[in-house]
Amino acid sequence: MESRIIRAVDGIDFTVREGDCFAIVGESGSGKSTLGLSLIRLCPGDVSGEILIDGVNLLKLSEDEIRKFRGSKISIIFQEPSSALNPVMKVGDQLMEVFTVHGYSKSEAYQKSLQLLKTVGIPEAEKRMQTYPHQLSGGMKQRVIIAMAIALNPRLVIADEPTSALDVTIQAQILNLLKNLSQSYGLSTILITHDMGVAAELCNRIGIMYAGKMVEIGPLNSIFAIPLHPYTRALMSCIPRSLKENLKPLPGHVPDLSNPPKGCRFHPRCPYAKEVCTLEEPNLEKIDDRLVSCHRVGEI
Amino acid sequence: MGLCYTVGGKPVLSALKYFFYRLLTLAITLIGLVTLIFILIRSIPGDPARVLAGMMASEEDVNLIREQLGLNQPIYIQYFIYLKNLFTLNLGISFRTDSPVINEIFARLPNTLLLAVTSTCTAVIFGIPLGVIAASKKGGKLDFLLSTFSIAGISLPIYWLGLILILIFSVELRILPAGGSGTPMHLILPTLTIALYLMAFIVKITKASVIDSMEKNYVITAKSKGLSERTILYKHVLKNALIPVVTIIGLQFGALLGGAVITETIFAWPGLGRLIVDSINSRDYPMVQGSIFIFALLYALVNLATDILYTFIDPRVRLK
Amino acid sequence: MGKALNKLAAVAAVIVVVAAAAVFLLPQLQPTTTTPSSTTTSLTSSPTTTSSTPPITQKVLRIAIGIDADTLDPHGQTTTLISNIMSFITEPLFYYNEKGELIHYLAESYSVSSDGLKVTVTLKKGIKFQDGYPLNATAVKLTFDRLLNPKVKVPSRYLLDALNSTEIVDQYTVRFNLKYAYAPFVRTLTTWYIISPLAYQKLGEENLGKTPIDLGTGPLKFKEWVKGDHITLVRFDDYWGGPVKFEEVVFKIVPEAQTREAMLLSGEVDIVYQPPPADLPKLNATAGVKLAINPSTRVMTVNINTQRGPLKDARVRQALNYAVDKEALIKNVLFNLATLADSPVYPAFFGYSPQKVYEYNPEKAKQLLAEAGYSSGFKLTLMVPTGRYIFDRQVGEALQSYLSKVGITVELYTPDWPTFVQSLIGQNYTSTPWDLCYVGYGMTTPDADAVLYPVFHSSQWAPGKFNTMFYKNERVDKLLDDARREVDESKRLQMYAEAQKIIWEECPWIFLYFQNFVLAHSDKVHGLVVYPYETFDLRWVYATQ
Amino acid sequence: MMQQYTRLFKSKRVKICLFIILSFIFMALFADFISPYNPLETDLSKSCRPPSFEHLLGTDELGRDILSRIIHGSRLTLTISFVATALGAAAGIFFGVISGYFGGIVDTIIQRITEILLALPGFLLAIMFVAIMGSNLWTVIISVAISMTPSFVRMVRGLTLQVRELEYVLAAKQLGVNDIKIMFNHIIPNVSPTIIAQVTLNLGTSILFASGLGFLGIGVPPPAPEWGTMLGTGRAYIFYAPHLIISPGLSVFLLVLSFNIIGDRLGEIIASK
Repeated sequence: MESRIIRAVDGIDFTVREGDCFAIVGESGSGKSTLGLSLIRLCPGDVSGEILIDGVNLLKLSEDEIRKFRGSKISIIFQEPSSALNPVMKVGDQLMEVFTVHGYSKSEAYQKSLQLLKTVGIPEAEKRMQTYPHQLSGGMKQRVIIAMAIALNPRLVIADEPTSALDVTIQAQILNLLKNLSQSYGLSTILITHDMGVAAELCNRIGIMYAGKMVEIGPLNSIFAIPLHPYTRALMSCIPRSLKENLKPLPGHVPDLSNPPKGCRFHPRCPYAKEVCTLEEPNLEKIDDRLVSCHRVGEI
Repeated sequence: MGLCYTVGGKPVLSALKYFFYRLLTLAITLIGLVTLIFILIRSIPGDPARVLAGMMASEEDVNLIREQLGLNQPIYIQYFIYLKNLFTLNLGISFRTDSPVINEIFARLPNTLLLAVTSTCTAVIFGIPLGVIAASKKGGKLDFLLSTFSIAGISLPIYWLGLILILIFSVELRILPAGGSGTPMHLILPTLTIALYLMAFIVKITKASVIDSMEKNYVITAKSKGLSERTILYKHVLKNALIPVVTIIGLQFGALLGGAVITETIFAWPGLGRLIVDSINSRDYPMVQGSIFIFALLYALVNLATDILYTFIDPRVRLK
Repeated sequence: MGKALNKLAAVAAVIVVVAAAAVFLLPQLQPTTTTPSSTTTSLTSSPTTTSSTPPITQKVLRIAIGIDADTLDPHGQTTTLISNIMSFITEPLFYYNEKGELIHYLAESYSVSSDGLKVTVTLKKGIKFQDGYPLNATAVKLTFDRLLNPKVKVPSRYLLDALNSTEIVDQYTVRFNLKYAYAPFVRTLTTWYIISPLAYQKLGEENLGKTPIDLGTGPLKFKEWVKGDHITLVRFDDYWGGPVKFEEVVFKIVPEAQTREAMLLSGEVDIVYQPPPADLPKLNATAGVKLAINPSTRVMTVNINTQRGPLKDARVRQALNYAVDKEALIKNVLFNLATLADSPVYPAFFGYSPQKVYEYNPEKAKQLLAEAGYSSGFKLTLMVPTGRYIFDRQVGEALQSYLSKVGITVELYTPDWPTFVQSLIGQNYTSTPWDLCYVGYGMTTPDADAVLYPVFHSSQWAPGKFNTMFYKNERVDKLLDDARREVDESKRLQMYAEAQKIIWEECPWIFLYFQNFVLAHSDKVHGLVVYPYETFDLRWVYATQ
Repeated sequence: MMQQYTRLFKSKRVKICLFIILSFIFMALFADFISPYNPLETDLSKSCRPPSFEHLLGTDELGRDILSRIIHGSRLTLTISFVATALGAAAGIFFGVISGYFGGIVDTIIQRITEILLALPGFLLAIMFVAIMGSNLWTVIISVAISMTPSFVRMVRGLTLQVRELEYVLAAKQLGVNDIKIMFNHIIPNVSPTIIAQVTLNLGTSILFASGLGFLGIGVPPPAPEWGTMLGTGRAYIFYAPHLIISPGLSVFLLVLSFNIIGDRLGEIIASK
């Protein structure tokens, strides 16, 4: 019935190295969650291009093959721990499913799940196995979801705003947990967040996304030291000095992706925009150790 | 209807308090209802004593009967006597049959319940799977067929359907009895008539509920774990999707009791609905009051049962 | 759905197999060709004359009826149907035959004193109640004492208004002492069933109406009554008229006429009470189904409030009679289930005198209306009950249409039965919510007095009584008064003839028809008798298998 | 908002249903011009005739033309359906909004009354109501309206409870805007999309209920050509002349089906918003 095409994510190209943590940062509506879902082929729309893990193109796999990939090679942690768990199924059962669906026996699954719960720092793990999600606090639920994501020691974990639905104090705990886990397991992680602070906490490389496009990709340190893209700069100015301070909103709105602005998608909100910005779309260009797409990158 | 939602494992209302609250509202509703019926039935013109005595009876006989029935007392006294008796669960003596109303009701009630249960079960057994199929094949030919069936089913006048089924199965094919009760064969047509409507309804809401649940985040979580669509449908979605379905089936079961008037008329089913209509038409006040009271009580019990069923399928709701 | 279809298929398969087995077995059964001897004319002998027993008969007779009993007290009946069922358990002193004529039943003979105040009845000897108690004067006195006891609910007690007391003359003779000379008294005795003192004592008032075990002398005994479902009677082997040819009869309660019919067609029942009238032509043509039709004494009329507006004028009332095509009504609306009335009195009743039927003549009706000064018409309300009489609402609509054709606008008022009764007999002539009212009078006493006195005598004006036309004619009043007291039957006949003539001319009714009474039964059922009182008799029935 | 509704008419099914409803409305409006016979004109000699060129749907038990009765009957059915639904919805919105908005004792009283009415089967209430008031068009309309009011009250109350807590409603309250204005300007417009879908479905249900009353013999009094009454009467002739129940039954079915399909689609559109 609907004939409008929305390009939520457009022309994105990046690499995550083994054991690395790559952050994708952007405002809500910038298409970063869609990107997360696309990576694991759970995005309801069409995805074209290549998603390579160890040289295997996920987009070329059959439904069955990708199903076997999910959970074991690539997994995802969602933003809302309370809705991401099935409310009418016991926590233990949901956790064990990850194992049983990938060929483990029930008893193995149980033992492994128990172990996992301990690993992610849930006390009284045996009791927790028998509880329902609503009986757990938000932080606990997120720990369970993290446990599911790392259960089979996957090659890549996508963490989609893993902390933004949680209380500030819990946020720190979960971030710590993720940090420890990725170090001890040597996980490759893609962290999706709107919060530069969170990205700084966990990651070594970072990609800034705006309106479905990557505008700047590079090592964390250098981007933090000198943000090149005007949007990155704007984001940087939003970082609160402590976790207790709230993020300051950026003036203006993310554009409607069904009808993106011509030229550089950021130009309506860009203080440096010139005529060329409204007409031509800039390409990602390599500048030192990073990629930036801005017509005026050298000028400002 | 108020449910006791738990937050972090602790009930919002204590179970005991909740129970008393339910009981109190039920009592208020029932007293209001019997009062309404008391007023309504007495507002209908027509003299029960005259009906009992027969059209050609003498005025003296009619007066005598009126006295025997206690209808010569002031209306408020009749009302208080009625309420007083009700508190001791005494529903009175039927004008028409001279036997206790409660006996008459219990002679008919099992029939009404039997029909309600068989048709609900049939409808649930076929309706829920079909609803799930329609949802999982959303947009397909089967879904179109099932949706068409379901909307046609709820738009069909049930009395018309009943007549047409009688015409086909009892008169033309002569394989099923058209009415009456007693054997399982007698159950088939009335069950079919009601079940068809109910099934159409259940298909519709099950489909909607399943589709709704399919869009929930936990489904994506399950997919990300590598579960197949089928497993997700049966292990994750169905149980969640059934929660609203159960409520609606509970409500429909209540509505079935109400609709009994029509189905019992068509199929000569000796149930409570028919009894009430006959009692209204002969101004058998105690019988009308008593049977509607029992009807309402049943309705409330079904609602309560639905709530209890909730606690089994939805762990978030617990009455401890 | 697939499962349901499978189930249906399985059911169908079973039925086919059973049917095949039945067809295979049938030739081995020898259906009887002998019919039982006639049942009508003779007085007392009829129950005993059927001797030829068919070789194979059904043990259980199944009859679908339309309403459940309120009580099984033989004296507490308000409906003809349940009263009819009670007549198989308990029996009256006198009864009637197929034509509606009086016959002796438990009574051997009777005599009336010359002042008409004493009626003496001699009982048949050797008759036993179902509990073994002998039929005697004690039983009769007990019955009538109970009937007069104001604490007992007796809906038809008005028929006993003349009775003062009952007295035992000897073991087999009772005398009824009357308050006033009342000539139709013996004929009213057809209504009252004699009960056994022994059974009465055992049951008490409390259980008499619920489990009337061994209560009467009839051919069938009470077995069980499941409310809303069925009433079962079993054979009384020592019945004085000889035992019936079946062991058990089940009266299944099936309120919908359609359903009853379908049950007959599917072979679930053998006899159905009042099948849907519209289907009679079809039923008649259906193989395996027979109809038993008899005119009944229920006279259907339109009551006219003779004290109101234009209806005060007899010419207007005559116009109403000319305006309605009664024959078309009978043929097309009632499916010939009625017989044109030429008197308010049923032809088999004592005192019947035929009149000239008002033919359908709308021109004449208009002319009469014009003569009365109502050529531009007027408005009336017609009250019609719904579901009480055969096609009552349809008749109402047809009447409405006929009257509109002579310029009378009719509004229909269709209340439910209690409201109808209240509106009919609970009002005085200024307050009736109707001007015309479609109603039927079913009379159980085969005497002109039973119709004429309560309905046309001016002392009987509503409220509370049955002259609901508020009709008053002094000559008619006098004739009816005198005829009641007259012992000489030929004089009574003359008086009734004159009264009927006056009533017919003055038209307090739109005279319509006598409603027919119909049973449909399987052609395997033989010997079913239908009386003109909307009743039937099972005494001679047998059914082949 | 309007865009949402124009989406409605893109569906082929909806177009067909709309056509059916409009043709019944057309029949109702111009019954006097298009019906081939007088629907009340009896001719006993022509009773129960099967369909023919003279009488396309046959004649009824009194020889009246069934097609003409169906055409004139659409007037009654649609009147009952629209007026009763309007009354029921108005009462439901009124009490529902009040109950949800004010809460407290008002809410409790309205809720108890609603419960009483819900516990009492609609047909039984209607039977008694008609027995008291006598049967005419208005008692039927009121019976139908009463039967649908309680569920409306419940639905509107639920919606109101949600809307009541919305920020701008709270803000309006803070600013001292009076309650009636808030209800009319903020609450009712907010709950109305859901109500519109419900009303459409109720148009169908009300037809089923009203014709059910007719079927039970307590509908619009004779000789009015109400479909349910025609069905109830025709039932007596089902074996002899089945055509008597076919066309009124089919008319009820088609009209109810059309309202239900449109109502469903509306519901879907509103939900997908």
